[in-house]
Amino acid sequence: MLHIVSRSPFSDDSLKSCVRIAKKDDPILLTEDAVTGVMPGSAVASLLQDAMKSHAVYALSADLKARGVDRMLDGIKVVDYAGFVELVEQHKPMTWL
Amino acid sequence: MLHIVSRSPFSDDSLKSCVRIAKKDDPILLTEDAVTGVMPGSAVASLLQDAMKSHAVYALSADLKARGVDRMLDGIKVVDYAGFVELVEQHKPMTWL
Amino acid sequence: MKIGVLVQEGPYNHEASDSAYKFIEAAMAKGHTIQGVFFYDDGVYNVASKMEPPQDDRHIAKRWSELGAKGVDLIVCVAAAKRRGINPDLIMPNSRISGLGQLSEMCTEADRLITFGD
Amino acid sequence: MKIGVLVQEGPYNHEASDSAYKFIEAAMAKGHTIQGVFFYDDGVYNVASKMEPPQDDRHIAKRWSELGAKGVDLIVCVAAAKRRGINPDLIMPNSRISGLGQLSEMCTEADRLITFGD
Amino acid sequence: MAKIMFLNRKAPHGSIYAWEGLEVVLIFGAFDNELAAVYMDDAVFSLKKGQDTSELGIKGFIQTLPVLEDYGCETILVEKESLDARGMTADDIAIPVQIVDAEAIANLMAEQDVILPF
Amino acid sequence: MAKIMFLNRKAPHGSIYAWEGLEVVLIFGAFDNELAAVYMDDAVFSLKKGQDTSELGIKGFIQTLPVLEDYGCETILVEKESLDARGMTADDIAIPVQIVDAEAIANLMAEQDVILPF
Repeated sequence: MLHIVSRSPFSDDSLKSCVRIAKKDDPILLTEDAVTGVMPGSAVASLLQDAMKSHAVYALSADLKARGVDRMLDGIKVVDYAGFVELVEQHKPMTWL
Repeated sequence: MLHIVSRSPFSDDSLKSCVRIAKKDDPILLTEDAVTGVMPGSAVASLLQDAMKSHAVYALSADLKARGVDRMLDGIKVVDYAGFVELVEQHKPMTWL
Repeated sequence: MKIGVLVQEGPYNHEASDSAYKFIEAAMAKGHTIQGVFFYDDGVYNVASKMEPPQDDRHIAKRWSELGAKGVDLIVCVAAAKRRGINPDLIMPNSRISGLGQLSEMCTEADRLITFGD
Repeated sequence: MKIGVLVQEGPYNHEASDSAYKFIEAAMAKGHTIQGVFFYDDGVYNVASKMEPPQDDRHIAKRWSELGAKGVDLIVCVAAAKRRGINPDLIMPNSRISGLGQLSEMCTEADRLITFGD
Repeated sequence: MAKIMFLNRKAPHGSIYAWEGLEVVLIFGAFDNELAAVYMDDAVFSLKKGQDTSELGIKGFIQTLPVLEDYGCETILVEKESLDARGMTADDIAIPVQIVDAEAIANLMAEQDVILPF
Repeated sequence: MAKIMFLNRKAPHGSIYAWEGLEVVLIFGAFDNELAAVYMDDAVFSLKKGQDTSELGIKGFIQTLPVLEDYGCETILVEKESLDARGMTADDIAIPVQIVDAEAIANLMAEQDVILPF
């Protein structure tokens, strides 16, 4: 299963719930405002670093660029929309609203 | 100034930001989903208890009833819409979206 | 007191619209004057005239229009409305389309300005 | 693969609508079939035919309609639409109004069902 | 036939999501699907005993919740951690449900064909 | 004349709030008001250097941010705690602002006639 999170992890609890529920090795894709979470040194860095021990964590490039996110935690993988589609080919998607 | 918070304090950061910014003695009114925070023993109980040391905290009765909130932290004051209007008569309102 | 109201969310999807309406009702019952209601962002959908909610549900647009009939100035933001397909032919009686300047005026003239959004 | 798409938010107010569109574009470019796009809740506003966004902005309804012209089935939830004042006269060409049964069918027939909301 | 899960995370009444998450069950139940509903995070309030929406002037949940079982959604899971965080217990829940931990939800999720979030 | 503060808390692009919070400045600046803008919580990303929205196909902020000063909004406060929590520093901010603590924001707020949240 592919877990898609679109809301900012600073103001919303969806990333936290996703990480709590997601099964080991399920990938997590950050889109829209959720990509703000990947900057190093933030209040959600440890949540994401822990998540990366059990999950591949992706961030959508169009959304990263739109928000000027110019640095990332080690281990975050960047995908474009074609990569997003590939993830959906490989896994059933679930969106955390 | 009257601080109005309408979003759930469990999923959203608006109550936390409101409490951080509100000046001593400014009242805080919880409406809509924010009233879910007043139940005793919850994860936001200490945030509200701390807030009540510096602020009067109100909750809107129509919203409490709609969500079946049948028990509350000590010190929370319940107001109806007429009471909401009175708070706005006494203070300039600011809504935490 | 003169109270101005800003509504930033659409009907049914968010409680903001209901909360604004109930607040206005209570304020008028206490003798306050509603300086105006400004619908911004998705708020412009509030007075869409073609709404047909289920019979056992509230009719949000009609409710606003009835408030307008009582003299409350209902102002729909022109830019937000155009973008969303709301034009003068598609809004309820007793509401009007105008610009953000009206909101600025409301801020200057009202004793209180209260926002309902999400 | 056959991919179904559920859109739960309206245009301009939330990125969900843009994200859905970009995802569909990319999926089609990879040769996937879009089983349909179901507009639910505020999502029904996406194909409002009277939209007039600023000239330098994207025209979301037109973009959806063009996708419909390419054969993508654009389905607007009838109950959500009625409630919000969206009727058959007010939706874009190549979109249609139908019931939640269509979403159920999409869930059964598509290989993947992806939701965009907020 | 598909295995479909409705994953509810939003508080009731503040937005229409929780309500629409019940509406879908009414329709999906008429088709030959295997349905499950999960209530976690703020959505546990959708199942709270004693909800009275008459003052808000909107339709309540309490009358509608039985549709879950009546319409063939026999698996209803509530996350214990979400209850705990909100100061709630099994006694607060208005209908028969299974109170489970995150792992049980994850396991049921993994079996689904489609998950629809509300 | 009124003292009006725009209090921005939402992330840019995911919803239109941040954008509309800039649009109001364009209009309000034409009137004789004393304007101030606060950026806190996720809204600090609205001021982030290097935003490029071309792939999203939406208008960017970077070109528009100077409207704040050009249109008479001379006081622009950014909350330090919000920057810290997001791993950002003064170097990340695209326009001249004052980086302050919560108390400074509270003090400026207390002087306002109206606060409009976005």
